[in-house]
This record gives sequence, C-alpha cells and structure tokens, in this order.
Amino acid sequence: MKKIINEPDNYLKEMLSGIYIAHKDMVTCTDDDLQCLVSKYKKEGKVGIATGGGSGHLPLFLGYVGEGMLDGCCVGDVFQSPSAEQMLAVTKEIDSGAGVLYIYGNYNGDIFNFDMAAEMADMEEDIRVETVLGADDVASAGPSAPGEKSTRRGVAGIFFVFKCAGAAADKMMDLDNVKRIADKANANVRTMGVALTPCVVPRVGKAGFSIGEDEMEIGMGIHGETGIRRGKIEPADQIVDEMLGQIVADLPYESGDEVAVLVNGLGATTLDEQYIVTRHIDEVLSEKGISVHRYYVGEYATALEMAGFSISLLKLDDELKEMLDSDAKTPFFRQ
Amino acid sequence: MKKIINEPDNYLKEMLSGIYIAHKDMVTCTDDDLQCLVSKYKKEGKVGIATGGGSGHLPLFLGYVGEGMLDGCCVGDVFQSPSAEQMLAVTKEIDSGAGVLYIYGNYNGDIFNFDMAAEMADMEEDIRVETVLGADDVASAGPSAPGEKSTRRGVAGIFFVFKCAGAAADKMMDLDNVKRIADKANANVRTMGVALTPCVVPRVGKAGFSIGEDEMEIGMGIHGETGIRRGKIEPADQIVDEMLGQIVADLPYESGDEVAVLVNGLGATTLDEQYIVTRHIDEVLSEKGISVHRYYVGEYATALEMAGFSISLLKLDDELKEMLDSDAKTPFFRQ
Amino acid sequence: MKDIVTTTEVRELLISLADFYEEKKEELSSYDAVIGDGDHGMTLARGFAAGKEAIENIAAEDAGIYFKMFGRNLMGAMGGAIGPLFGSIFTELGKTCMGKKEIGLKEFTDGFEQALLKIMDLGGAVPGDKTMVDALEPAAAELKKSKEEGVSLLEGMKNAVTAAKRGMKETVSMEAKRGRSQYLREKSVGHQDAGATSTYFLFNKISDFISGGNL
Amino acid sequence: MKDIVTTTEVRELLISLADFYEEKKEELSSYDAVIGDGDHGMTLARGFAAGKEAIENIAAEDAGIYFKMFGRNLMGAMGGAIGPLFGSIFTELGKTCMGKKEIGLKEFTDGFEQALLKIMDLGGAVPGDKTMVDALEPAAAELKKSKEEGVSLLEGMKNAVTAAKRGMKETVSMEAKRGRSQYLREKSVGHQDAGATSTYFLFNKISDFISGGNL
Ligand SMILES: Nc1ncnc2c1ncn2[C@@H]1O[C@H](COP(=O)(O)OP(=O)(O)O)[C@@H](O)[C@H]1O
Ligand SMILES: Nc1ncnc2c1ncn2[C@@H]1O[C@H](COP(=O)(O)OP(=O)(O)O)[C@@H](O)[C@H]1O
Ligand SMILES: [Mg+2]
Ligand SMILES: [Mg+2]
Ligand SMILES: [Mg+2]
Ligand SMILES: [Mg+2]
Repeated sequence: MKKIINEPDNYLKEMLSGIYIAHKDMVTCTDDDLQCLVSKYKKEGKVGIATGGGSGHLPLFLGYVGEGMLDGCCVGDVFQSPSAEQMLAVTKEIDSGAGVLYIYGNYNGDIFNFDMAAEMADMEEDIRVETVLGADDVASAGPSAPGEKSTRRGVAGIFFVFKCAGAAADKMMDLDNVKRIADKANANVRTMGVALTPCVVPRVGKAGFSIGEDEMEIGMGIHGETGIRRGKIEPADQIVDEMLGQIVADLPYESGDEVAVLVNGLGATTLDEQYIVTRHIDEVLSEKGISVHRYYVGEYATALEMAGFSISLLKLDDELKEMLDSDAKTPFFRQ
Repeated sequence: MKKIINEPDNYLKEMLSGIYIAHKDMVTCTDDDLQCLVSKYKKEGKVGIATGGGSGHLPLFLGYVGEGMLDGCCVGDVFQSPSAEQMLAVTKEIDSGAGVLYIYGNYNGDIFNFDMAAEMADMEEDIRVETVLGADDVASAGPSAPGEKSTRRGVAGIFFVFKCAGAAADKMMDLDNVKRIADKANANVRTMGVALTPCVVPRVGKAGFSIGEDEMEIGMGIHGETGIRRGKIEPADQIVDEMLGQIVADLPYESGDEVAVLVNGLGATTLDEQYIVTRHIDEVLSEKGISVHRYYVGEYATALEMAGFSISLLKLDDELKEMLDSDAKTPFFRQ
Repeated sequence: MKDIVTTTEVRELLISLADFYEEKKEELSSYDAVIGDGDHGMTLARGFAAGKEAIENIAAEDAGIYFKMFGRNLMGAMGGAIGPLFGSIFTELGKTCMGKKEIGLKEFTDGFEQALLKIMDLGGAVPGDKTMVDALEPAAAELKKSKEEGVSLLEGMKNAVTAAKRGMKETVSMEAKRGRSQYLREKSVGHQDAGATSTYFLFNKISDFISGGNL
Repeated sequence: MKDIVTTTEVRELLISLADFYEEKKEELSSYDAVIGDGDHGMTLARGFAAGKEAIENIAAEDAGIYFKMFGRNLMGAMGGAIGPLFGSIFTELGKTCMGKKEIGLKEFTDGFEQALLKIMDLGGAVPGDKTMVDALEPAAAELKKSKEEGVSLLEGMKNAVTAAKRGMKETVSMEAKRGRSQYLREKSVGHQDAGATSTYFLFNKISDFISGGNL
C-alpha cells in the first residue's frame, strides 16, 4: 500500500479534519460528528438535499455540499455506508420545513441506512423525506423493467442529478418539483467506466484484486466490482467507441438530442488522458448527430487511486439545461 | 505503460484538441498552432501575462489561462519546452500595448526559448517583455547568494505567482508593478515535494527510474529529478514534519507571519491523502504561530501519474492578500 | 432450573458479547478477507463495543430496552450494509421483548424469527445466497420447532446452535449472490461466509451463557 | 580542387543532413535512453526534417540565408533545451555567412566558433560537463588551428572530425553537470553523451560531403 497516511484507523477522521480546515468558510459538521457534514450556506424555506455513502470517492460526496447544490452529506469509512443515525442527524440539521430529498447511489448498505433514516425522520421528527437512487452504470446490470427497481449501481453520473436538483432547490421549488427534476436527470443519465489498476482500501492494506500489466477491465465499478469484460489495453479511441456505444444504445441517445458530457478520472489517470478521450467523444457524438451543450472533464467521482475513467451522458431538455447552467459554489465545484 | 492514449506521437495534439473542445468558451489557439493557447477574455490596455513549458503538468500551465490570471501559454511536448517562435506568437497575440510578463519555471530549455522569444518580441515587434522565473523548490538546490541567479527548479508554487500577478494585471496595473508583485510573490514562496512512484513519458513508454514498493523520495522534481533523500515510506505526519521543516526554515517563515498554503497532488495521490496532510500542516503551522489565510488543496501542478504531493507556502502582506483573494475564472481554477 | 433469562442477565449477556467479538476479531476478518474486504471482524467488534458502552452504565426497566439500545448503537457504530443487518437481530429482539422482564424460549424464538424476516426484507437475501441468512434461517426454524415441542430454553438454543453451524458449513459450497462477494461469482465457491460464521458464533455464545451456570 | 562550398552546395549539404539524422534516429536515441529520456534521435530527426522542409523549395541569394532559415526552423520544431542549443550551430553559421556565396574554411571556423560561444552562453555548459560542448569545443579549436596553418577546407574539417570524436569518447568517463543526466550524478559515468555523439556526426557528415566528390 503506497499511501501518505498515518494509522489506517485514523484515516477517515484525519481526512475529514483536513476538509473542515481547508473549507471552513463553506462547511461544518453537525452533532459533533465529523462524518455529518452540512453547508454553512442556508436559505430559509428551501428544500434540503442530502447525500451520503462510503468515503474514498472525493470529491464525491462532501465536495458538492454548498451553494446551489447539496445541503448536507454523511460519509462512512472508505467504501462503507454511514449509519442511519448519522443520516438522521444531517436530515434534521438541513430541514427548514420544506422537506428533504436524499440523492445517493444504489448500494445496499446505503439503502438500508438511509431508508431507516428516512423512516425515523418521518416518524420521530415529522420531516418529509423523498429519495432518488442514482443507478447510472450501464455496465452493472441490464435495464430494469418498467415499474421495477433498478439493480444498476450508481456512479459518476450522480453529479448531474446533484447539480440539477441542487439548482431546483436553490430556485425555491418545492419538494415534489425538486424530486421530479432529480428523477428526470436520473432517468436521462448513463455512465460506463473502465479501470486499469485496482485500488487499496486503507483499513485492508492491499488490493482486493489485480489487473494484468497490459490489461484493462471495461465496466468495473468504483469499488472494484467486477466489470463486463477484461482484455488487453486498447487505443483510447477504441475504448471510447466501446463505452460510448453501450451508453448511447442504452437510453438510447438519438440524433438531434442535446447532451452534457462528463469525463471523469477515477484517481490516477491524468487530465491529459481525459482530454484525449474528450476529443474522441466529441468526434463520435457529432458523427451521431448528438450535440454537446457542455463538457465537464476531471475527477468528479473517484475510486481512491484507481487508474481509469468513466463517461457519463445526460440528455437535456430546456428545464434540465437551465438547472445545469445555473451557478454553484462548493468546495470542489464552481460554475 | 498503463495509459489511455492512442499513438504516443499524437498525444500532445489530441490532448490539446480535447482542451479546446471542452473549454471553447474560454480559450483558443493562435497562429493555427494548438501549442499556442490564448484566453478569449481580453481587456484593452492590460499587461499580458504568458507562461509556458513542457506538457504533463495539467492543470499547469494551460489551465490557468483566463480571467484574472494568465492571457496566454505555450506548451511543448511532455516535459519539453516549446519553441521560441511559438512563445513569440503568443506574445504578439496577447500584447495590447502595455507589454508582456513571462512567468515560468526555472528550467534550461524554457529559459533558452523564452529568452529568445523576448529578444525577438523586443527587436522585431517592439513589445516590452519582462520575465519572472519560478524557483520555489527548496529541495533542488541551496538558496542563491544575493544578486545571483537562483539554480532552484520551479514547481507548484508558481501557481501563487500566477494568481497574484494575474490579479495585478487585471486591476490594470502597469508592467513594472505587475512584475514587482510577481517578484514579491515569487520571493515569498517555497515548495517541497515527495514522490512515491515514477511517471511515464508517453513518447518514451517506460519509467526513467523506479522507487521501491516501500520507498519514497523526498524532494524529487516534477520531471523525476533526483531528490534529496530516498527512504522507507513514513507516516504522513512525519513526512509533513520533514518537508515543512525545510520550507519554514528556508525563507524563513516566522511566528506572526500570515501565509497561504497549497497542498498539491502530483497525479495519482488521492484527495483523501492530501486532506490528511492538510490537517497536520495546520497543526504544525499553528504551533509555530504562523496563521493560514487560505488553503488550496488538490492537483495544481502534476507530474503525469506520479504518486506524491508537494507543500507550498506563500508569505503574505496586505498587497499579496488582496491579489490572492480577488476573483479568477479559468478552465481549471475559479475563485 | 429457571427456564428464563432476566433483565439483568440480558444486560450481562450483551456485555459479554462485546468481549467475545473483540476476541474473535481476527478470525472473523480472515473469513471476510478471502471473498470480501477483510473487515467483518473489525466491524463487528466496533459495533458490539458501542452496544456495550450504551448499556453498561444504565439500569433499564426491562430486557426489551437493553436489546433495543444495544442494537441501535451497534448499528450506528457499524454502518455499512452489515450494521442494519446484524443490528436488526437486536432491535427485533428488542421489539419482541419490549416491556418484558423475563425472556424465555418463546421470546427468543419470536425475536429471531422477526430478525430473520427483517434481514431478508432489508437485504433481499434468501437461503442459499451465501450470507448470514444461511445460518440464521435454520437456527430460527429450529427454535420454532423446539418451542412447539416444548423443550427447555437451553435445549432449544442448543438445537439452534447445531442448525446454525450446519447452515454456516453449507455456505462453503455456495456461490455468493449478495454483498461484496457476489462480484467474485464462481470464485466465491469453496469459502465459508463471514456473516454466517459470526451468526453461528452468536447462537453458540447465547447457548453457552444460558448453560454456563448463569441461570 | 575548389576549396569552398557554394550556396547551392550548402543547400544540398543541409538537405542531406536531414536524411542522415533520420537514419541515425534510433542510434542517437539509444545513447540518450541510458542517461536521459531516450528521445534525442527523434528530436533531431524532427528538427532536421523541419529545416529541410523550409529550404527545400526556395532558392536563396546566399549561403547565410540557407543556414539561418534552416536553423530557425530546426529550433522551432525541436523545442526543448536542445532546440536552441543545436539550432544555434546553424543560426550562428548563418550570421557568419550572411551575404556570402562561397563558404570556405574561414567561414566554417568563424561560424562554429560563434556557435560554441552561443551554446556555452545559453546553456552554461563548459568542457567536461558531458554535453555536446565536449565534442564542439575541440572541433572548433582544431578548425581554428587548421585555418591558421592554412590547410585545405577538407583537411581542416577532417581534423575537426578527429577532435570531435576524441571529445565525444571522453564524455564516457565524465559525470554529467548539465541537462537531464545531471540528476543521475555519479550514475551518469560510464556512458557516452548523446549530444556529443550527434555533434561528432555533424562534423563527420560535413567532412564526407566535402570529400564526397561534391566539391
Ligand atoms: N444483502 C445481504 N443480506 C444478508 N447478509 C448480507 C448481505 N450482504 C452482506 N451480507 C453479510 O455481510 C457479510 C460481510 O459483512 P462485512 O464484511 O462486515 O461488511 P462489508 O461487506 O460491507 O465489508 C457477508 O459475509 C454476508 O454474510
Ligand atoms: N545546458 C546544456 N548545454 C549544452 N548541451 C546540453 C545542455 N543540456 C543538454 N545538453 C545536450 O543535450 C543532449 C540531450 O538532448 P535531448 O535528448 O534531445 O534533449 P532532452 O534532454 O530535453 O530530452 C545531451 O546529451 C547534451 O549533450
Ligand atoms: Mg487523483
Ligand atoms: Mg490525477
Ligand atoms: Mg467486509
Ligand atoms: Mg532526451
């Protein structure tokens, strides 16, 4: 394990302390619990938006708490859900009467804990909570039948859901409308990733799996979940063709559509490579008659120090475009 | 070489194309040469600021071209200086009569080419050019004698010089004053880095050196230049103590001083680790009676996919504080 | 021989569990290391320690309160998926025992049955998925059978231990369908599930406590 | 025997250099690979090709123009530290030969001397630093001596080749003080410098051209 850390047991606490120190003008914790982070930016009567999940994905989740995006966030240990009690504490802190929307990734641990938190918020605190589950990873499972719960994992595309819902809440829409917009963004986003190297969970101390020196794994999840295909590394353009092909076919995205694109580095992959990829995405989409309203390129949802990247597409309509384009100011994201 | 690229020969061109696609609202190229990047933001009569150097350090240098920072930038192939002709083209494009300031790192290739460009700008184009050489890496050489040229390399601390000079130019100060502020920031900044893994230059295809699985190298340069000490990896706090000790003693930074701190990831090191480091920097500085006005944490000057980080301290006075605090809006940096 | 566990004894039992899982930390993590991420023992130890801390210095009116407080704190300290799953054993025992000062085979049976339902509902696992359910389900069934047969608390619990152990052993040949091991697919076969193991330990420890001259 | 190179012949010579360095690409990079980053041959080939392209389709008035255009384009295409250094050979020859249609030993001598000064000024290297200067400096000195002795252009150039070769060989035992190899410190000892090698090749190629029936 090549990491700049102290005791793995103190990893979470020390990392969070650093965040509060560096961003003290923007975020603070509630309940005296570093894992319960809330924005210092408050707007009376605004719908509160909370997220949460395991650590190890910075800037996800903490980094998106701020003006025009999220109000609170609960994080657990690396790749571990935080507890229901913690999510409840954040929920209580960020509610200002208009209710709270939970937006988080479709993972069992998170669902168990946040469902419990939502139940407690409703029963014990009289706070109405709605939930939107990010499930954008087309590589993780087939599409769900209408009315069925998705079994897909949530990955980087959740950034778009945060951004659109955050803008809606900031425009003082009510909970139903904020949820409607979050649902729409969520329904319109698809992601696929590729990994070149594994990552090491500090408390574990070694990689849970390995990838050969000349290999990649298409579709690997952001905790190292097995992907859909392992093979020799291919040229960037060929990798993009495969990933984008699956993404585009899934929704599907069609000629005439307008989209936003997120090229997301998983941790160790350079910005150089991400721009090389961006270049070819632009070629492919313009060939398909899909126009790109905005590109986001960089590390938006990482898997510790994993090398690799993901591509997310968000199909836009006028409403989503307005939400996406509005200002935001958080520790990691400004627009 | 585990990279998501196509032909190494096309690396630079494809990477730059991606940047122009993703940030078309902010930057464009001049002279039909992708390596000559200029801001779309123009202010008549403003001092132009240009930088340049080898690629492989994103967001350095291209990422800081925009409102309130730099006006133009020339990049060469990975870790290679661009040519004098290219720097001249950028110089001509960004000059609006008030002269141009070059701010770049203290590396031979860059000096040879940019000195030539400055000479040509003066002789052939009648543009006054001044130069400030970033030389903040305390690990690279001893301090220079008064009046002597520094032999230290320039690393991440140049970000502070960009920021302060960029703000000064945006406030319509004249070339002498912009240079004075750049010189002051430059004189007040010190940096030290540590590397855990090497990086691979795409056209070379393999690492130029190796670092043992349990080793680190304190003081390694951002092109892999040999550092001051190689040894077993130590706990984060101990590494910070060593690095910060050398930085603080060098200027020196003293009790009562106010500083800005930049914790910079070299490429593969997670934000988590950078925040763990931030936490301890804060402890050490507050113990020494040095107060921190602002923290910057993230990837500001990388060495491709190298794992490691650097710490930079900028000693502030009221003027530098004003420059640092003013707004900026570039593809990679917003404040 | 009393056939019940009193409120104070429930408290003692729960406290002793924390010490027990602390001891078993490495062993349980080693199962998880092979087909998971190797933290199961650590996580349980942390959770049980928090449960213990919550009830150590209070005197509750009834056994239900102890179970419930223990469960909620254990859950909170564990987080992850396993927190709500494993914690549900104690919160469901808490619901069943709420207001009761003496806990017999009936209460254990009902409590574990509710816990099983809750865990299957939460986690979606069914027997055969290579999870803690594979130990809990046969144990709960055995408790029910024993209750119907009218055997003693100790005998009923011993039957549950035997069933849990069998279920735990059967996880070896299963392919994981839930939790982190599911991504290993066929590679998960041949290894014992960590959660099933810790669940078997729980029954074993309760049975020991009951037989251990404490009652 | 003419003892000069004409304007057209300078153009021919320069064009032939591009083809020559293209051939030597791998060999030169292999020297750089050991104690540098392995791109010296590639960089030179790119630079010389750009120089060739710039003069191929023009007809200049005098030799100085060819040298200067060749040098500036070579420099531009090479970038890095080596671009201005290696390019200075041609731009300085250009300055010396400006306005001249016939280039003899005097012009070559003066041009290379100016180039040496420029390169040492730019790069700060002195003989013994394990750089191209270690080949250039003795070659330039030999040209000067030959000029004073009044030997033929060909003989002068052959003397320069011998000196450059000796200088190049001497870099093997030197410790690098400039360029990328300097960071290897004592580990740079035992290997021949790439830039000194390509500089020796340059003299060799010029000498070949002069003797090759072309004059
Ligand atoms: N959906 C589920 N239903 C029931 N039990 C589960 C489920 N998912 C995981 N488990 C149990 O959890 C155990 C792993 O727990 P632990 O290692 O503490 O959590 P994590 O997998 O988050 O690291 C597995 O061995 C399995 O018995
Ligand atoms: N400061 C200097 N002065 C003279 N020659 C130098 C200097 N720095 C480097 N060189 C020469 O440059 C050669 C390396 O060139 P090249 O590999 O093309 O450039 P880079 O080092 O940028 O990859 C070295 O072998 C050396 O001869
Ligand atoms: Mg990173
Ligand atoms: Mg990176
Ligand atoms: Mg585990
Ligand atoms: Mg080289």
